[in-house]
Formats: sequence, C-alpha cells, structure tokens
Amino acid sequence: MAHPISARRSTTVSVFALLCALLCVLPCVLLCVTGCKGKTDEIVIGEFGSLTGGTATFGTSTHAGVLQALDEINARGGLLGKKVKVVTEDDQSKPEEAVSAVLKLIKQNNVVAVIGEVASSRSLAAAPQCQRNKIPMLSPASTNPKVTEAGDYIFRACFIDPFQGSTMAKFAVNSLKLKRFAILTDTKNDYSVGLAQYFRETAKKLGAEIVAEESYSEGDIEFKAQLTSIKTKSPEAVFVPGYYTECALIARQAKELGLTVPLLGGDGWDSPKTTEIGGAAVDGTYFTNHYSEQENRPEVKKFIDTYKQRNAGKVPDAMAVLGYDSMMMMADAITRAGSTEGPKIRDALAATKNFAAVSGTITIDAQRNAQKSIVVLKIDAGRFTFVESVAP
Amino acid sequence: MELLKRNAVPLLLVAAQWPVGWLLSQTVNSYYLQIIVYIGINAMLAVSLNLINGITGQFSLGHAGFMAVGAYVSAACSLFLVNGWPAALALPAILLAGGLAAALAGLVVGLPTLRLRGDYLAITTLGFGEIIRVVILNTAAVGGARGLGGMPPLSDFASVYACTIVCVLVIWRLVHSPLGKAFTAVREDEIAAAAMGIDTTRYKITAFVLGAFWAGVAGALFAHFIGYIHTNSFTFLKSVEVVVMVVLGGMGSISGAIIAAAVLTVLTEALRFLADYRMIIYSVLLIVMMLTRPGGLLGRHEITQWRFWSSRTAR
Amino acid sequence: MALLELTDCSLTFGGLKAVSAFSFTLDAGQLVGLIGPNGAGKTTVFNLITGVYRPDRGEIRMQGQSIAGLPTFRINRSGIARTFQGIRLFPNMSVLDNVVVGANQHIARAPVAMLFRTAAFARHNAELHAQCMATLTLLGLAARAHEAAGTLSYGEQRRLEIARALATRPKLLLLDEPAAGMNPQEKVELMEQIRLIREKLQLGILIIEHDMKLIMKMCERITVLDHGETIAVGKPEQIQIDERVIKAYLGEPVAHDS
Amino acid sequence: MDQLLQQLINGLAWGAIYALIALGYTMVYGVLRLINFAHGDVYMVGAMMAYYLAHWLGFAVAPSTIGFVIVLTSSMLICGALGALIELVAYRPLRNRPRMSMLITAIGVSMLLEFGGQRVFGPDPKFFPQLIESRSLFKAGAVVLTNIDLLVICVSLFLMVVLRFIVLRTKIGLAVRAVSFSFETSSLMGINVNTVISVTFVIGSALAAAAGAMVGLRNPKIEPLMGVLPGVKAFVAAVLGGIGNFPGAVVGGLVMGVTETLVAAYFSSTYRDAVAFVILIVVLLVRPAGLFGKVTVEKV
Repeated sequence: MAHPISARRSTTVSVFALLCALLCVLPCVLLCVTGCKGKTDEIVIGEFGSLTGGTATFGTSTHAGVLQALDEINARGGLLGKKVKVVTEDDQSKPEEAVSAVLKLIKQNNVVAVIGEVASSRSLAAAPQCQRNKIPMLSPASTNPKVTEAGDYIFRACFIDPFQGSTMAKFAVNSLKLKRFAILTDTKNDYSVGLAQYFRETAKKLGAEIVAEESYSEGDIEFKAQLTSIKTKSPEAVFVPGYYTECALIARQAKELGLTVPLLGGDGWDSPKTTEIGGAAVDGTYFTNHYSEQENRPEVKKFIDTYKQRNAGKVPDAMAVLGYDSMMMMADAITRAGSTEGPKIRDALAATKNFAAVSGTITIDAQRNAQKSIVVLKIDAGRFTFVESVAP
Repeated sequence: MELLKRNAVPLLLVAAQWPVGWLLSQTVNSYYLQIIVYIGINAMLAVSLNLINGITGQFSLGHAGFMAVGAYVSAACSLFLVNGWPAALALPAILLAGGLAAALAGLVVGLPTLRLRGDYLAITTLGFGEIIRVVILNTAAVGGARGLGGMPPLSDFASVYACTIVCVLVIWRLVHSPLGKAFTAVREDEIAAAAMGIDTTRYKITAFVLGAFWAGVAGALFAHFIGYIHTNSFTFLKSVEVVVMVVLGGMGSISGAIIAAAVLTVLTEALRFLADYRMIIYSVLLIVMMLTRPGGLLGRHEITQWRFWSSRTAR
Repeated sequence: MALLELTDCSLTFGGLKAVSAFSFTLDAGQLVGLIGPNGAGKTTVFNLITGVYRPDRGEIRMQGQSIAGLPTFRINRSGIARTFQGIRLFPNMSVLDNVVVGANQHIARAPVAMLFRTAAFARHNAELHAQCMATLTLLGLAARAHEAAGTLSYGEQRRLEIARALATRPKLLLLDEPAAGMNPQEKVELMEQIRLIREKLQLGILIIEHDMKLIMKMCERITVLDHGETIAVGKPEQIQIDERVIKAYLGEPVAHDS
Repeated sequence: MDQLLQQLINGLAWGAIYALIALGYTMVYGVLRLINFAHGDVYMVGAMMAYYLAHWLGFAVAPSTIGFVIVLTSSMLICGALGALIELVAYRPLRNRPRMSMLITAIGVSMLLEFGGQRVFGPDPKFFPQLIESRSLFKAGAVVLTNIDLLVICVSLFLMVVLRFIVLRTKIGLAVRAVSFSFETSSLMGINVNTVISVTFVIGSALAAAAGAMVGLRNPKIEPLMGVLPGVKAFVAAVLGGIGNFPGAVVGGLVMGVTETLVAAYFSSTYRDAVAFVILIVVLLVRPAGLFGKVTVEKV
C-alpha cells in the first residue's frame, strides 16, 4: 500500500490516467450503442419537449398534436416524395437537458429541423445550438420575445407576451368597461410574468387601476391566502395569466371565498380541464385564445374531430393545437423550400404568409414571430363562446 | 523551479486539456463533447460535495444552491462587468467571481448551521437552496423567471477539464495531507477529534466553504457553457442528484465520486432511447445499484489503493 | 505550581449530583489513580476536565490558567490529552493516520506548500512520519501502522488511543480504564509501557482503572470517588485499608445497590 | 379582523394536511432514522387511488358522504400496503448498512413513484370528483367556513387521536415507542422489530393517503408531482416540531400551514416558500432539535 502520509505523486498520476482512459472509452461505447444514421429515403424532423418532469402535461399535449400532424402529412404522401419521421426527445422540463436533447437530435439523428419547446426557458437554452448548426427551430408555444432573438433560424408559432397581455387589457377596459384590476401571477413561470407585465402596462396607460398584485407558484393548489387578500381590495376583475393546471383551481377557490368578479386569462386557460376542474366557478371568465370552436373554419373542426378520435375522446388544449400547427408549418416550409437543407427551410419558414393553421391565419414577421389574430372567449355554462376577434 | 518540477505532471495534465480539447472538437461531434463536458462539471460537483458529505461527514442537501450562486454571479459578471474582456482574462475572472461568491454563501450558511447535526443540517441546507432560488426568481436584474441568457461561451472542454483536474487535485492533496486528515477524523468521531485538539467547527466550515467554492466554479462553467441559465436547473433535485453521485461512488472516495458522476451522466444519456420510460428505468437502476453495493461502488477506498484491486473483500 | 488543579467542582444532571465539590491537584510527573465503584462519577470528572461538560460550579486550572468552560479542543491545546472508556478511535483510518491526527497541532500550517507538495513539505512529512512511528513503537503498534484502526484487537485499540493522545504532546494524560478488556499478559505489558512513557516524557498521568492490582502497583496517590463525592485520598497502602472505601466497594450489610 | 380570521381558517385546514403528512415522516424517522423521501409521493398515490376508486366504485357519478368514507379508508389501506412494500423491498435489505444508502434508495423510490406516476396516471392534472358538495357552513361578515375545511380539520383531528391511542394505549404502540428508543434493546427484549417497522410504515403511509384524499376533495386537482412540494414542506414541519416527536409533527404542520398562509396574505406571496425555510432555520438556531425535540447528548 502506498505510504499514507508521504506525498502520493505516483498514485495521483495513476488516478488521472485511469480516469482519462475511462472518460475516453465511455463516449465511444455510447457512440456504438446510440449512433444511428438517418436513412436517405425519409425526412427526419426532431421534436424536443417535456414528456416528464414538472411541465410534462404541456409536453405530452404538444407531442400528441405533432404526431397527429405527422400522420396526416404521411397519409398525403409525405414531403418531397419522402416519408417523414419525427424523433422525439424528452428534456425532463430542465434547460440543460433541452440542450442535450437538441444536440442529440442534430448530431445523432441528423434532423433537418427542430420543433420545440413549450417553455421559453428551454427554448432559450436550446436555440443557440440550432442557430450554430443552421437547423431551423420552430417553437410551438414559447411566448417570451427573447426566444426568436437568439438568431435567424429560430421561429415561433404562437403569440408573444406583449400582444396577449395588452389585448386583454384593452378588452377589459374598453369593452367590459372595468377600471379596477387585481393580478395574480405565477412567479415561476415566465409566460405568466410576461403577460402580467404587459397587462399592467397597458391597463395603466388606459387609465385603469391595479389594486392588488399577488403571486403563486407553478404546482400550487392552495390560493386562498392570496385570494382573500385580493377580495379585501374589491377589484372589478382579476387577471390570472397562467395555465389551466392552476387557473381552474384558482377560480374554484375564489368562488368559495365569495370573490365573484370575472376572471381574465390568456391562452393558458384553453383546455377541457379548465371547465372540468373549475366547474361552474369558471363561468364568466374571459380569456384570449388562438381560435374559437364556433368559428366554423374547416381546419378547426377537422382538427378537433381527429384529435378526439386519436386520443380517446379528449378535447385538445392550446398546446396540442400549437404542436399540430408547428408541424404543419414546418411541413409547408419544407415543401416550399423543395429541399431539406437548413438554410433553405429557414428561408421558406421566414416567408410563411397567410398560412391557414388551426390557430388562425399565420404570417411570419421580420422578427420571426407568428402574426395572427387573437380571439377573446368567454366561458359560458361550461362552453367557450366567441366574444370578439382582434387583428394583430 | 523546484515547484514546477515537483508539479510537472499535474501542470502538464492541465495544459494538455487545450490540445486534447482541440482534438476532440475536431473528431467528436458536439453531442458527445457536450456529454463529456457535463461529466466534467458533474465530477467537480460530486468531488466538492464529497469533501463536505463524504470526507467531513456533514450532510449538505444544498449543493445546487451554491452552484446557482456561482452560475448567476459569474453570469452577471460576464454580462455587466468583464464584458468585452479577452477570454483569457474574462474566464479566470468569472470563475473566481462565481467561486468566491459561492464560498461566501457557504460561509454565511455554514457559520450558524454547522452546529446542527445530520438531518437537521440537511434540511437547513436544503432550505437555503430553495431560498436562493426564490430570491433569484424574484430578482428582475438577473432575469427572474425568464432566466438569464447572452453569456459568451467562455467555457469549453479544456476549461472545464482543467478546472476539474485542479479541483480534484486540490481536494485530494488537502485530505491526504497530514493536516487534512483531520477532515476525516471529524467524520469518524467528532468528540474524539475535538479531544485531540482539532477545532472541529473550523474544519467543518473550511470543508463547507471549499466545497461551495468549487460548486460555484462548476456553476460558472455550466452557465458559460450553456449560455443560458434558469432556476429550474438548480432545484433541490439537482442537489439530490449530486448526493446520489457521492453515495453511489462511495462516501469519502474521491475517485468513486468521479466515477459515479461519469456513470450517472452517461447513464441518463444512454437511456434516452427509452423516452418517457427513461427516468423510471433510471430510478429502478439506482435502487438496484444501491441494494447490490450498499457501500457505494468503491466504498471508502480510492481506486488507487491496491486493496481494491487485489481483494474483493473491499466494499 | 500544580499542573492540574480542580477546586470545588460540581455538576448535576437534572436532579442527580454527578460530581459534587470535587477538589483535586496533580503535579507534573505524578501518576495518580482515580477509582470508585461504577457510577461514582470518575468519567464525569474526565469529561469536566476535558470540557465535554462544563462545571456548574468550581474552577479548573491547568498550569494556573483557568480552563473551565473552554471548548474541548482548546483544553487539549493547553496540554491535556485523554483516552476514552468506550473506545473512540477513527475506525476507518489507518493506525498511523490516527496518530497523525493526534499530532495535528504540531503540523506546520502551510497551505501553499501542501498544495504544491514542496520539498519542505515532504521533509516535514518525513519527520512527522518518523515521530508518529516512534510513538507507535513505544506502544508496540508499529507493525500494524497501515491497518485500519477498526480491525485491531481490543487491547491494541486501547493502546492506540494512548498513542494518539501522546501524539498531541500533552503535559497531562488522562487514561480512562486503559486495561479494560485486556488479558493478564497484556496488562503487564501495558503497565510497562505506561511506566516507560512516564519516564521518557515526564508526563503527569491521571488514570481511572478497575483493576486494583494494577492501580496499587503503579500509582503514587489515589483518589476514591463514590456518588460524586471524594471519600478518600492517599497512598495505595492507606486506601487499601480505608474503611469508607471498603464500604463503598463491598457495601454495608444492607447495601444500596449501585 | 375578518380577513385575519379567514386566513387563520385557511391556514389551519392547510396545516392539518401538512400535519398528517409530517406524522408519517416523524414515525419513520423515529424507528429508522431515515428521511423517507418517498413519503410525499405516497401521499400522491393516496390521492390517485382515491380518484380511481371513486370512479370504479361509481361514487364519482353518485356522490355521497358514505362514498367518501369508503374511498378514503380503502385508499388508506392500499397506501398502507404500498408503504409496507416499499419498506420491505427498498429499505429492509439496507437496514444494517450506512444510513446514506437507505437515503438513496428512498430517493430512488420517490423518483420511481413520480416518473412511474406520470407514465401510469398520465402527467395531466385530474379533476378529483366532488364526493361531498362544497358549501359554506356559515358566513360571518367576510368570513366563510366551508364544510370541506371543517371536514379536513375534523378528520385530521380524528386520525391524530386514533394514532395517539394506538401509540400510547396498545401493545404495538408500545413496541413502536420501544423501537424508536433503541433498536437493539427492543429486539433483545423480544420485540419483532421487522413487524414494528412494517406497522410504522403502514400507519404513516395510511395517514399520508388520508391527506391525499382530503386534498383531492378540498383542492380538486391531482397530478403525479403533487407530492413533491408538500412532501418537502411536511418534512420541514416535522423537523420544526422536533423530528421523532408526534405532537411536534402536528404542531409543526399547523405552524407551517398558518405561517405560509399569513405570509402569503400579509407579507408577500412571492416569498412564501422561502419564508417557510427562513422560519425553520431561525427555529433551529434557537432550538437545535426543533420545538419539542430533546437535544440528545452523546455519552462520552
């Protein structure tokens, strides 16, 4: 045995030698195990999302939408005469995993384009990798304006925070004639924080007053403390920009505490779960969304029917719609590009104009954001009814 | 001169990371390179936590908190302070900033809490990690819930591995020096150690601060490798992940911690093909590994000890 | 001046008087025995001296300096080292490392030298190593220097505790039942070793022991404790015939069980 | 004043839930000195089981109080069995091993339940059927007390009384206390330690399941990760009260619930989660073994 208290130079060296050897061998083994080259007779598109972890419910919804679009595309004969394949990677709702996932898609699966992520944080983490490798990335639902600023290969299929936040503020002040608002924000969620910020700014500009600002965290189920505080300030409406996972419960507890003013929300409310969990408590809520079931556009009806068929009668939420639209936009871009080369798909995506998506007619603007009109819905006896439409 | 000669091997090893890094970047695709870099960062986290949990016998569950401090401070530093400096200057600056900030946090947390024992210490360190996260989430200057991005890609394979080697070397030499053996003595029997004239609190705090320092450096490297940080990367689960590495490697075994970091990092990637079954299998494997080798992969031994190679009795 | 001086020390646990009004002195180079029946408070006295407990009342002086209430490690640095009744080694460390930890206070604090492993550091290490091995040799443990302390036999562990305590270079050594669990042969060896240590290092030694033969043979003076109180002080031959001592050990006809 | 009263009601109902979960932590910690990381997830399974039972047994379409009682008790039984199973498979083989190894398997089990839950139950939130219609029992000014809040508090209280009876008045309770005191001595005294530990897990897990089912009723949104945060908070509550101490866990839970509510109401809802930990740290600095815990002095 080495001498315990004398300097152990030789042994230190051997540790490093061994470890270095180990570190070299492991990746090689990996390479053999997972290394798979894409076949040339198919077009591979990558998808990364949160299939597990804190926001798994959004990731799986998006995934269902993407798969539905994929099947429709392949049923039509694929793209450029080739079958389309989607490789999906889970990022466990963690930013650094999103980086791994995207790199794997690009380097191992040789994808021609990437769809993802719902959460802006993960999109922001992954975007530089797509940009560096000149692979177009289309985010279905990352609303933070910064996402597409990562580079000219990064696009999105959804609204950005300023648009939704200020639209709701204008609607509440101008159409509903309300003057006193409370805001209940999910501080762990940048979408919620973003919407709240622009709602606040616009509402104040229009002369309304924010009488209370409270917050909660993703995953909470107890909001009575915040709601009781809000109630004492007697607002005329409460803006709750968040996801249906919490919003429906907020509505319920608000009613239980006797806070009966209307709630206002964003597209995070769009889910059958909102009415299922919220019950009668969500009636009277106004929220902004991409489309309305009552619009009678053929895309909408077809999408919802097929979705129900494929997913055991489940009604799609906003995430599923955006996942579907993203895949369809990407397919459209690839067809127009006539090629699977990154730069050409990018140019085609950037040139997307008046694309008839389920979530509206989409035009990609110079900032690579989707321009589409917004609709305001009201929940009435458990149904989402159309109130008005606002052009971008 | 004499110093150089005596430390030629480690110095060469550190220096060799740059040509090796260049070589790797030419031959290995960036996906593998990224996994290799993650291994380095995780190894640094595991080894530094091992100093606290394995060698000194304390129980910290807040390593992700220190990592977060390092990541955010260094990121803020490179965005607002050393913006525009040449990389050769900016890199050491941000690493030092991240490390020192985390070390300071370690001192602040350690001073009052280290008199708590075992699980009480664990829960307060866990609490500290969560407090850090809540504070960051509510600090608009560092992005809050939107995360912080735009850091220059200062860290790469070479800088990560150079730092990992230095970290391992410092901790190895410390705990294997006559003076440093007191760390292990504190773990083995605190009362006896005190009776031998060892200021146990001071050793515990030293371990805490030094461990936090390297976690901060790891955080800084992480932030500048990914280029975007968000509090979701530094949850209590990240702390748990590092604790798992330490225990799986064998409490107190530095080489064990490195091996466990590598194994677990590669394992999560290798299981990718399982998609949403991945973490289920991962957790089952974790339980099985622990049941079959309860003392960790190397037990308390180092891979360099012949006992490990020659007899299977070592656990 | 006395090496160690306790004046009127008392300690109660809850309502129980563990040690009451205990006074005691020990001069440099003296070997004193502390005996008494089980639960008499002998180990508590050790714990008071070494700062594990703080006396409710009373004064403890080491070479004239008050040490009552100081943290354990400071008391050790003032020159008091001890062994433990229930062995408290560092079981997963090697025998040699146990002694090295004992020598901790006498190792140069030079972080730079340590990190860069300078020649001075290596030299210092070699010296330290030689010293520690010498200490181990003194207690007959040199051959086992590289084994884990936990694997030693009971008797060897007791001797290692002494070696570790000696490595702190104390002026006063407190031995808590050093011969417990040893066979007669080992006890004889131990006595020889203690005598040797005392001669070589000129230490004051305070020893708790249940083996009367050993105590009577070795000690110059004996203090007898019972129920936390000093019941006798004197030379071995005086103690042997002291009535209160005999009563404490054998009990009165209607004995209170202890 | 009205608001304060309302907040106190909110806090107490919420604290009762924490207390039920905290009791499980404290019991397991008492006998095994193990932070049972999987405990929060057992609470989740409790809620899920109640959800599925309510649907399978048809109470979801025909709600009734009896239905809730049946669902609650069956869920408690199932989770009790689950707890015993977890102990048997993941903890028992490691009982004489370093404590850390058991902690890691506990983390493993926790992850297995979470990720397995996402796979089996699906990651989307589920609506817990309203087996008892929520209505306000009385309104005094702005203060509202709902029947559900009252039910949560009463059921929790009832379960705690039952637990207290078991622990203090029955033979098995005595054995649990003995094992908590000393593992080795109890086995020498002829106590079957394995049985006692299994019973501890059964009771602790059943309490968590009860908490899960009641949370489902009160805050009717359940999902596979719902146990993570309450799990950590309940553990904090147990430590706050002095881990290993039963009344301590209850008081700790109530204190946590009420403080969190008050902090969210009067201070800042943003910092609510942080404040819980700050309080814990402050309490531990003043009383290192929690509010009711005894500082154990190691015998030298």
